[in-house]
Formats: sequence, C-alpha cells, structure tokens
Amino acid sequence: MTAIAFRHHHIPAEAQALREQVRTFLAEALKERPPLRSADSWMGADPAFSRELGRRGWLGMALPRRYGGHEAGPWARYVVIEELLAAGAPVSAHWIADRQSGPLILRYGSEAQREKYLPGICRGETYFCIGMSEPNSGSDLASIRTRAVRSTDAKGGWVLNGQKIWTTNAHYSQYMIALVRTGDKTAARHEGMSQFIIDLQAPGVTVRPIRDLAGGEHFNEVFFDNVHLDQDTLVGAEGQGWEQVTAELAFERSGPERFLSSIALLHTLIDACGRRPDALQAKEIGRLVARLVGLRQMSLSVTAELAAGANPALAASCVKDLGTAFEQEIPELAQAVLDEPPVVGGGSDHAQVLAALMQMAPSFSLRGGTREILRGIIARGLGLR
Amino acid sequence: MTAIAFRHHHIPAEAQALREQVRTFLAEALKERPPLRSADSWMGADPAFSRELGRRGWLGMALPRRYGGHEAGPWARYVVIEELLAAGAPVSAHWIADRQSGPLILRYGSEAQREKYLPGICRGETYFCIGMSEPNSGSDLASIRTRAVRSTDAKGGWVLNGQKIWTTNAHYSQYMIALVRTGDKTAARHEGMSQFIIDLQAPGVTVRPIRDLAGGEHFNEVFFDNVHLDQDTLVGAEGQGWEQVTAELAFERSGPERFLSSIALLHTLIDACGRRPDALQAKEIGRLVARLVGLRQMSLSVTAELAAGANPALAASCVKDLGTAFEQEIPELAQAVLDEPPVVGGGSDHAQVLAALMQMAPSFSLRGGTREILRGIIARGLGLR
Amino acid sequence: MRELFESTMERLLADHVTPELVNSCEAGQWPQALWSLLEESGFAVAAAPEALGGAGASWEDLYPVVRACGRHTLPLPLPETLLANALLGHCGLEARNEPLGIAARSTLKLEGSRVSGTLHDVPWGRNVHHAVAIVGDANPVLVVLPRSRATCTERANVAGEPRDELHFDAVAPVASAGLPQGLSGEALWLGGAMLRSAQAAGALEAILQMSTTYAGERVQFGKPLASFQAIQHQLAVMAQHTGCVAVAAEAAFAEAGNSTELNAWAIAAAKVCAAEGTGVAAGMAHAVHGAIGFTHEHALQQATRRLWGWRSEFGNLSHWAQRLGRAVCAGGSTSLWPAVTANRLDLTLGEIA
Amino acid sequence: MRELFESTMERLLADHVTPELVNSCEAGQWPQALWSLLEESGFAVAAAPEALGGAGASWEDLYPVVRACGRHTLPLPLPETLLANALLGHCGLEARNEPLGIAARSTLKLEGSRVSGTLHDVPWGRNVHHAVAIVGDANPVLVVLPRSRATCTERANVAGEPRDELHFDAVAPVASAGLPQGLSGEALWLGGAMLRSAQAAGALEAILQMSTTYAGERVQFGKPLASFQAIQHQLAVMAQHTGCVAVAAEAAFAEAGNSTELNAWAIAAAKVCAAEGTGVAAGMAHAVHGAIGFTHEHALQQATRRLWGWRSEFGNLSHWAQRLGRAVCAGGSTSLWPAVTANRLDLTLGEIA
Repeated sequence: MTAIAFRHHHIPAEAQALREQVRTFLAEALKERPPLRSADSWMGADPAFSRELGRRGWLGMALPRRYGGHEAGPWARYVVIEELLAAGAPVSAHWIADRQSGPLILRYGSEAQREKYLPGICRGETYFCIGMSEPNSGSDLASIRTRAVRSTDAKGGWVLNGQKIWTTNAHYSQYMIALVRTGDKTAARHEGMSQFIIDLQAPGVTVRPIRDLAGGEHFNEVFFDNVHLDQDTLVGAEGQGWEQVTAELAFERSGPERFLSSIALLHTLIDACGRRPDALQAKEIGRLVARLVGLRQMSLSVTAELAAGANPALAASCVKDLGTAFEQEIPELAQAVLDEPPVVGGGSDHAQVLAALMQMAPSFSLRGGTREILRGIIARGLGLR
Repeated sequence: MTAIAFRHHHIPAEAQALREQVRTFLAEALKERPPLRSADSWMGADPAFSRELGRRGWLGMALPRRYGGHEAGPWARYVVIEELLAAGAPVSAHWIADRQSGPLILRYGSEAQREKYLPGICRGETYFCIGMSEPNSGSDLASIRTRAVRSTDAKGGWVLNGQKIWTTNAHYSQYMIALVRTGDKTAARHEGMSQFIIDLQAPGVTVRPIRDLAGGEHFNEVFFDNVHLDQDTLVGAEGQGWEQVTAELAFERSGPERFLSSIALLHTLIDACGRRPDALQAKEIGRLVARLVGLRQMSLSVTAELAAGANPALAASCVKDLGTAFEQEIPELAQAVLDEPPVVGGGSDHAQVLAALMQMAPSFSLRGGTREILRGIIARGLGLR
Repeated sequence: MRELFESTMERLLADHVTPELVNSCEAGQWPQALWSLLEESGFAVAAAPEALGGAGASWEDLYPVVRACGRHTLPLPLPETLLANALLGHCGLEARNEPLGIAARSTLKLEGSRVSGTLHDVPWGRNVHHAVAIVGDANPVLVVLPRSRATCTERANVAGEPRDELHFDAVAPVASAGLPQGLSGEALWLGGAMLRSAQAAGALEAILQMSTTYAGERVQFGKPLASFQAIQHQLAVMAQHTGCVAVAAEAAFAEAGNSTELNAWAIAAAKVCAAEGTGVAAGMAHAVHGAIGFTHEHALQQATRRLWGWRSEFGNLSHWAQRLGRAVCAGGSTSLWPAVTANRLDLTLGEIA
Repeated sequence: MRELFESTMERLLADHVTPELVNSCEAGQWPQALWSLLEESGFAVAAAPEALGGAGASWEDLYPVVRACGRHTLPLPLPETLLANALLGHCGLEARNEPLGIAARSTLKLEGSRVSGTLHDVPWGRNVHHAVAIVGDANPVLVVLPRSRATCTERANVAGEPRDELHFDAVAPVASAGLPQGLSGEALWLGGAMLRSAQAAGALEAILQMSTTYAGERVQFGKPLASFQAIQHQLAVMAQHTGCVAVAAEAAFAEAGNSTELNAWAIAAAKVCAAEGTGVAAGMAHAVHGAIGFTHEHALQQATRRLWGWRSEFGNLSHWAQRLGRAVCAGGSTSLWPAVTANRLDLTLGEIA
C-alpha cells in the first residue's frame, strides 16, 4: 500500500507567518481588480506586479541568496504561491520563470547561466516560456523534430531550425527553454534531445500568437529559421534533455496551481447563491469545498516529499489529475445549480466569470500532461505497466 | 452521422391497448407484494405467476401460434415486458426462456426442437438458463473450454465435459442452452463452437449454487461429467455457435430490462422524499426521470430497428451502457440525497430497498456484456476499430 | 414534408455556413445574404398555417430543421423565428417573413394599447425586425413589437451570439392577440427550451463527428488516437449521450405536433438530457482534440461554446430537473411510470414548492 | 507512539481477521477471543488519559489504528470504544476496558437520576457491555448505560454489522458527568463521522490493493487485465480518491489532537471525501473483479459493503456537504480561503437554514 502514501502535513510556523503579510499586501494591491480579471490568474500578465513581488522577496524564494534568491525553503514558497493564486493575482508574467525555469537553471545550468538569468528572475523582470509541443507531437514529446546541429562556422555553438506551438506567453517572454533534438536521426525516440535557452529577440526567431476560442491570445507559434545558439545556451548535458524534462514535470504536477484555476468562480458562485443557499446549492458548494480541502492536503503531502528529496511522481500525478477534474467540475456545477446564464460583455460578475471559466476549463486537462499521460504514470506507479 | 440514428417512435395503438389490461392485472396480482420483493424483479422467481402470464397469452408473444405463441409482434411484447418490469413483477423463472431461448430455438432450432420446447415456454412452465461464462473466461467467451465430442457408442450424439459458472437460475431451470467447443483444439478462437440444449436433470450434470454478497443464491456453477447429449440437442449448425450467440446478444442489449433494474428504488425514493422535496432531491429525481424518458425513447428506437429486420448492434450497446450507468446511479443518488442509511432486516421500505439495490447494482455492468465490451462495440460502429 | 425540409436545410447550411462565416458573425456581422436565402426558401414562416402565410409545418416536420441549425451553428435566429411565427399562427395573426426576436422573460406591462418594459435575452435583438412577447398573467396577450422603437443594450451568450435587452417605452404593438385555449402563457419559455434541445442534438452530432474523424487521423505515440482504448471509450460515451439527446428532443417536437399546446414533460426531459449530454460530450470532444480545438478558427469550439450557452438558456439543468422532480414527487411514485409511458404529466404541479 | 500502535494493530488484525471470521460474525458470531486480545493489548482504552486508566493517546496517534480497523474490516466495535473512552476521559470518568456502544441519535430523556428512551443505531448494541450517549440540550450530560438493562431491537447496516436499537425504561446510568467546556453536545456525531472516514480510508486502500493485484493476475483476451488502458485508468482514479480520503481523514484526526474539541470543518471535509470516494472506488473495484467479487466468500465485497454502509452513518454525503456549504455561504466568499488554510470554520453557522 505504500505506493500512494499520502500523509498529513502541517505547514511549519515560520512559513505560516508569511501568510498574513502576503494577504495584507494582496488585499491592498488587488482591491480594484474586478472578479473577471481574477479569474484569469495564470493568464493575467502584469510586469509591474511581478516586479513588486520581486521587491518583496516573493520570487525565486527557494534560490540561493548569491543569485538574488532567499533560500526560504519549500513551505514559505508554497504559502506565497497559494495566497497569490487564491486571490487571483496576475502572476502569469513571472510564473514559468519562477516555478520552472529558475529551479531548472539552478539544477542543471552552468555557473555563468545562473549568474546571467537567476537575478532577473528573482527581481520579476526576466520571463521565460517553455518550448515543448510541436505540430503533430502533442503529448508525445518524444516525437519532436525541431533540431539543433553543431555550427560549422567560427562562432561555434548550434544552429536551430524548426517550430514550437502552443507556447504559453512566448509573446512577452524574453527567453524560451526548449527541448530539441541534437542527436542523430536514428536515435531511439527519447535519446538525443537537449534543452537550450533561446533568446526570443534573436535573429531568425518569429513569434506568432494563436487566437483562442474566447478571443484571447495566450498561446503562440514560435518559428526558428537558422537561429544561432551560443555554446553556453545548452542547459545541462547534451543528450540529457529528456531526463531533465521528466524530472521537471514531476515538480509541475502537485502545486496549488493544479487545483486553484477555477477558484474565482467558486467565489462568485458562493456570493451569487447568497447567505442562505438552497439544499442543492449548499450541497454542491460544500462538496467542492471538501474536495478543495482534500486536494490541498494531498498537495502538501507531495510538497513534503519533494522537500525531503523524494520523487513522488505517482502522488504528484494524482494531485494533478484529481485537481484538474475539480477545476473542470466547478463551471459545470456553477452552471447547473444557479439559473443564471454565462454572459459576455455585461451582466453580473458571476455570469461573466462563469463565461470565462466555462471556456477555459477544457484546457486544464491539456497543460502539464493530459489525463491519459497522468493515468499512465499512476498505473505504472501501481505496478500495472 | 448515420451510425447512431436514433429516431423517435410511437408505440402503435393496438399494442398500447394491451397496457391497461396488463396494469390492471398486475395491480391486483402484486398488491400484497412488499417493495423489497419488487426490487428483486429479475431475481424473483414465481412459477405460479409465470404460468398465469402464460395463461393470459403474455409469454412467447412473438412466437408462431402453432407452437403456442401469439404472433403478437414486437411492440405488444415490449408493452407487456416494460409493464412487468416497472411493476417489479417476479419474472425471473420464465425470463430467459421467454426472451432468449424461445427466439433462439425458433430461429436456429429444428422443427422437433420447436415442438418440444416452445409450447412449454409459452405456458410459463419450461425454464431455461444460459451457459456462457466459465472459470477463467469471464467476458472472453472465445476462451471457453467445455467440450462436446462425438460419442463413439451406439447411441450417437455427443459427450460433454467441462464446467460453466455464474449461470443465473440454473438451480431451478429444466434446461440450459450452452455454448461449448465441438471443433478441434487448434481451431481459431471463435471457431468450432456450438450450442446445445442440455437437460439439467441428466446424469452427470451437477448444479451447485454460489452464495452472493447479499447472501442470496442466484448464480450457479454447473459441472458436466461425461454428460450424454442426443444428436437432436444441437441447436443450429455445428460450429456456428459463436455467430448464433453474437446475434442473440444484440437482442439482449436494448430492452427495458437494461434500464429498469433499479426502478423500485426510484419509487421508494420519490415517496421517502415526500410531496415537497427539497431543491436537491427535486433536481436529482428530475434528472433521473429525464434520463429514464430518454433511455426509453432510445430503446423504442432500437426495437423499431429490430422489428424492421436491421441489426442495430451499436445503438443497442448504447442503450445498455447508458442504461446500466443509470441503474447504478440510482442507489448512489438515493443514498446521497436522503439522509437515511440502508438497513437490513428492518427499517423503512426505502432503507431496505436501498440496501438491496446498493449491493446488486455493481452486477448490472457485468451481465449482458461489460462496459469494456459494449464500448468496444460502439467504437467499432463509429469506425474507430 | 419532413424529408424535404431536412434535405433542403442540410444542403443550404452545408453550402453557406462555414467556420469563417460563424466567426465573422461573432465579430458583429449580420449575414443578410444567407438570411435572404432562408426567407426565399420559406423556412422563416414554415411553422405558420397556410392560411396565414406559412406552410403549416408541424413541429415534428421542423425537428430536423432546428437540429440542422444546431449542427451547423447557424448564426441567425431561424429557430426563434419559427417559434414566433408558430405562435402568431396559433393566435390567428399573419406570419412575418423576416427575422423575429422572442423574449420569454420580460418586465413588459400593457398600459391601454401601449406596452412598456424590457425584454431580456432577445436572440439577435439588435438585428431582428420585430420581437414577440407575451404580456399579462391573468389574460395573457401576444404582442409583436417593432425593433425600431426599442433601445438596445447589447449582450452576448458565451458563444458570442447576441442576447440583447430591448427597452420599450409606451410603444404600440404592430399586432396583438389574446392567447387561444391551450396555449400557455409560458409558451415562449417552453418553446425556447424545445428549440435549444434540438439545436443541442445537432451540435452534439457535429462534435461527435468531428472527434471521431480527428481521432482517426491524428497520430500520437506512433498510432492513431482512435486506437487508444481510453479515446474509444470517450467517443462511445459521447455517442450514447448524443443518441439520447437526439431522441429525447425529437420526442418533444413529436409530442407537440401541430397542436397549440407544447408538452412540458417531454420538453423538460429533453432539456435536461441536453444539458447533461453537453457537459459530458463537450469536455470529451475537447480532450480528444487537444489544443487545436481551442483555436479561434476551429469549428469544434464554435459548436461547444454554443452548447455551453444553449444549456443555460430557457432554463438550466436544475430548473427543468426540479420541475420534473417536483411534479413526480407531488404525484407520488405511482404517478411516475404512467407519466413515462404517456410522455405527459402536468408540470404545473411542480410549481407548488 | 503512533508507529508502535500502527505496527501492533496491523499485525494483530492481519493475523486474526480472515474473510471467514468476518463472515461468521455477519452470521451472528461475537469473536470473543479477538476482543480479549484487543483488551489485553490496551487498545480499547488507549484514548483515555493515563490517570483514568488509559494510554493518553491522541487522535493523531490513533488514526492508523482506526484506519487499520477499516482496512481489515474488523467485525468489532473497537473504533466506537476508542471514542467512548475518549469522551469518558474528557468528562473525568474512568475508562472501561470492555466493548462499548455509542449512540449519536436517541430519544433519551433524563428524569431525576434515571433515563428513558431509545438509542438508535448502536453498533453491536446486542454485544456491548455499556452504551454511551449524551442527553439534554441545554446542559448536556454524558451517561453510561448498562446494556443488560435495555431491550434490544436488532438491525444491521448493509454490511450486516449490528446497528441495534436499545430501549431503556427508567434506568440509572452507571456513570454520568456534565460535558466540559469545549466538548460539543454533538461530540458522538462528530466523532462517529471522524471514525467512519478513517475506516473508509483503510477499506479504500484495501480494495485498491485487491483490485491492483487481481488485475495483474487475471488474464482476459490473452493478456492481463492490468494491460488494458481502461482498467489502468480506473485503478488510477481509485488511487486518487484513496489518497484524498486518507489524507483528509488524517487531517481530521490531527486537528482533533488531544483536545476535547473535535474539528467539525475537517471532519465534514473528510466525511464528504470518503462518501464520494466510496461511490467512485467501490464501483470500479467491482467492475475490475467481475463476478468473483460478488461471491459471499470474497474479501472484496466485505470491504465494499462496509464502505456503502459507513458512508451513510453519522451523516451522509449531503448532510456534511450541506453543513460545509451553508457555513461557507453564510460567511460569504471571503470566508472560504481563510477557512481552507486554517482548516477551521464555525460550522454552527451552517445550522441557520
């Protein structure tokens, strides 16, 4: 039974102490923010807000001080992140840099890379995106075709050609960390891949936004046409990209962002139902609250395991898959228990937030691994495959 | 889009005319029957009741008059069956004979077999069970091992050895129609199988009831130890058993028995919630009613296709899979929307019916093809495999 | 008549309603050329009696027409115009071959021969020529109001379809009539729910078709999506709900037939099945399609967003489920099965709670 | 202490609680030998303070004990006896090393020094030596009543576990005490719900384990069940709910700690997760096992039937969900997140509706 040993964890008191500070700051900073914008936490970019978080020491929290970080430990970071997300703060600009790129560069990057990128991440000034999917690859990352080949000219380094797609935030990030092929074409599917830091202002890079179903532009296509990559843009070891990415993904699957994406709608639903909800509304809201409590406890358990140096891939995938189901259930229930249609361009806060999340929700099970991928990981963890 | 063309159908007036007759009879015949026994419609055997149905001309309805049937057409039969099931009448004794064995014998049986078995089926006196599953075969019928080999002695016929399991009602049926191997052992998985009518009183047949989770005995193990089978016990063509069974299964997947198994619990739930249900109870009861209305329309559509001579395997599987989900949802919702625990050996009618159906419900997705089998059939119908 | 309607409508919409057209309409276009085709082909007035300028088509005949509007995500108020003309006909008023709005909810009041108040959620309120509403509780009257005399507050549903508020201030109806025997004061609400369930049936068929096709073409991990058991199961479940909604919606139209009275029981059942089927199938269709289904150009999201919008219009899942549930509980368990087999139960019983 | 409790209990139950024992208890046996072992090992009184004859174990220590009772479907009222002795201890009464019953719902009335009325749903009411109940609303008193003075109406839950009615007629309690500050008059209801959520956590782990093992062994269509994607997905979903219930139940125990006050918020959340997880996982476990799981001999149904029974005891899914929902709505949306992070909100707010 030990494969999924979720254990209850209290957040240590010193990390808890941060919570009130963050709350007080957010109450003030976001007081004019309408619910519809809070619904857009992940997608809402606000560089000024990101820099303010950096000033307060709430970015790069787990990074070493010598790179601008705060060596604050995983629990303090957890508290800050969950408060930001629960409040619907506009974290999108720095989100990937803070959560994924910073830790990756610290872990695999060269000393020069750390010195070059980490301080800007900690200040909330340097933004990253992640280049994974390609046309016709989807979840199947091993099938990617973008390729870096050794440069034959005097500068050395690599020359990159190919295309990424569905790249969130590429349109305002300075850098992309991309997984590309460097090995020979006959290599096994997972071999011969490497990670590079790509300057999106470099010649040969074209970023083209993709308009989404709700009319927003968050995703991008990114084209590489003979882009020159210096030797020191390689992250980690050549050919080890797949292993690096896999380790990164486990981190990505258990945080509060994996179950808080629809929290703004739960908030408007509670208020729209009023102080005396009917039996149906009370039951469904209560059920969602119970699930939220349970998911948070699961997430804390995984955080404790990560903090202890374990690699809880199975447990993290459980949080992500159950968390996504929760996030997707909220708009469904909100539409069912209150007879108020979703509205665009007017109407109540609730009607507008409902319209926004109804449209966003199906994407929650695509990012960070589809349902099929996650369940496959869990099945493997259970010894089924 | 034509693969799943469900079409609305009205039941013809002459078949509708039967409904009041059947209702009036059932109201009188079942008036003393407690709800807990109504919950057990499929599993409740009452030979006297079955004979009374036979007397009234409500068994073997679609069979030719010369075998004791009534040539009444599929719609009259549909009306009678849905009224019996909705009322929770004890149909188990004659159920399989009337629904499956009779039509099978009419279609594939010899004239002698028809004359021997059909009149007793129409009178509600002759009961059949179906020998399909074997230990270690489960849904995978092609893997069965029970085998009939040509007899070498003077009597001719076959000698049967092997074992069936999970055979519903074998303990009080006179006959089993079994699918067994007759071909050589190297035949492909689906080849070399045949169907036989086995007299369960014959020497060498042993029926052993299996006690189920709720303490009841409906399933059986049936052992065959050198059982002699006369030449005229073979149904249809030697080696065609698989094809015959497959055709039979399509019939089995769309009738009202595929969504009415929990109707007794829906009835007690409605009354337990009272005349003024709260918002939660009203919503969930109403949702179930809507689904019931939809499923019945789907089932009527399939019945019309069958009546027109089509083989709507995909549509029938849709009815069965969605119908089973509905039947299994009723005890879940009943337990969730009314705070009255299921009780055994006392308590309210509702509490007892809830306890009974809670325990029975998981079996609904096993009989007549598991969810996996059904979805596989639908996927094939959609052109996916 | 039904087969002719179905084939004509299918051809007309298949030829003219492209994803590009739908997108341009979301951006504010009114596709006048397409509407003119619908007027010329007689569909707009089809539901009115022949004597009043229509084709005398029954709701059973019109079911495939409305379903086709859903399947092709027609960006025009044709279903609403059908309903409006049907009601005009029942009230003995002349059919109108033009885009008509309907308002099932309003604050309208009749003062002498003039009406004042706001019509809520009028489909294409900014574009229609007239709007039809029912005013008054005790002696309800059907009124036809000129759009030109209203001020309009523009709103849209989640799919960007106009759902406007029209404000009238002491405006004389261009036509009005008391409701005949059997025509409910709720007729626009019931009829609207019936239309949306048929549109949902069509859109569900469309997304099942798209998903099945895509799964057969798209290769992942070296094989088509369609070969993964998890994908097969999702498509199988989509097919079940699609079938259920189609037949439940058709039953609601068939039960209405040519009579003035719509069948609240059958409509409630259809609307509930449509709302639930939408929840199941739209999510699965997006899961099968992955990111491509989220792009503004893709036809999938044009259908799923309309499904999400329609299931809230003219009563959401709980509204109709609670009406069914309250009616059945008020009648007790013995009322259930007779209602199911008769496809009819007096849902006003459901109003007691 | 926790680890020692856990390993001792696991060993004891693994050695003694066989499917045959469970079946014999369903048929009416009382496994006295096993109960004696539990008494001797000190588990029955563990939750009482040392000064009153117990071990002073906190609820956090006892979580794995109660979970193990669920995992092994222990057919004895050990969880209830733990709760009863904990409450005796909080009230300053001596622990009792014997099987104790609890009654969270009763019609009990105190008349002078005697009590009369019926205790509902007493686990193993026919077998316990004494039953503990709380009587009186304004000044609630904990009373210990001798089973020998009651008449018993035998009932069972869906798993055949005794849930009896005990009728008392002017019986003097063998002990009684007013509730101390902080101990709710609802303590037996809250505590019972907490116990059942931990038992559910254990039983869910057991059915996940059984299903995983069975899927790995059972061959269909020429390959193990475990290799079918549909089966893998079901087991993955079971694992998610199993993990959620385990950690939510543990949080409820941890929040209670050693204090007199139980945490209604955390208990409500755990009980809701357990009820929902049961619905998902029990059905899937049976689907994976097929017919074999339905046989009277199989351990699967011993666990699933208890899960079905337990989720209705001490409040079903809606009872606890509605309490959570009403409390959160009464506080408004701004109360939600602070309550989630503090794991605490005054649920009496939920009583207003």
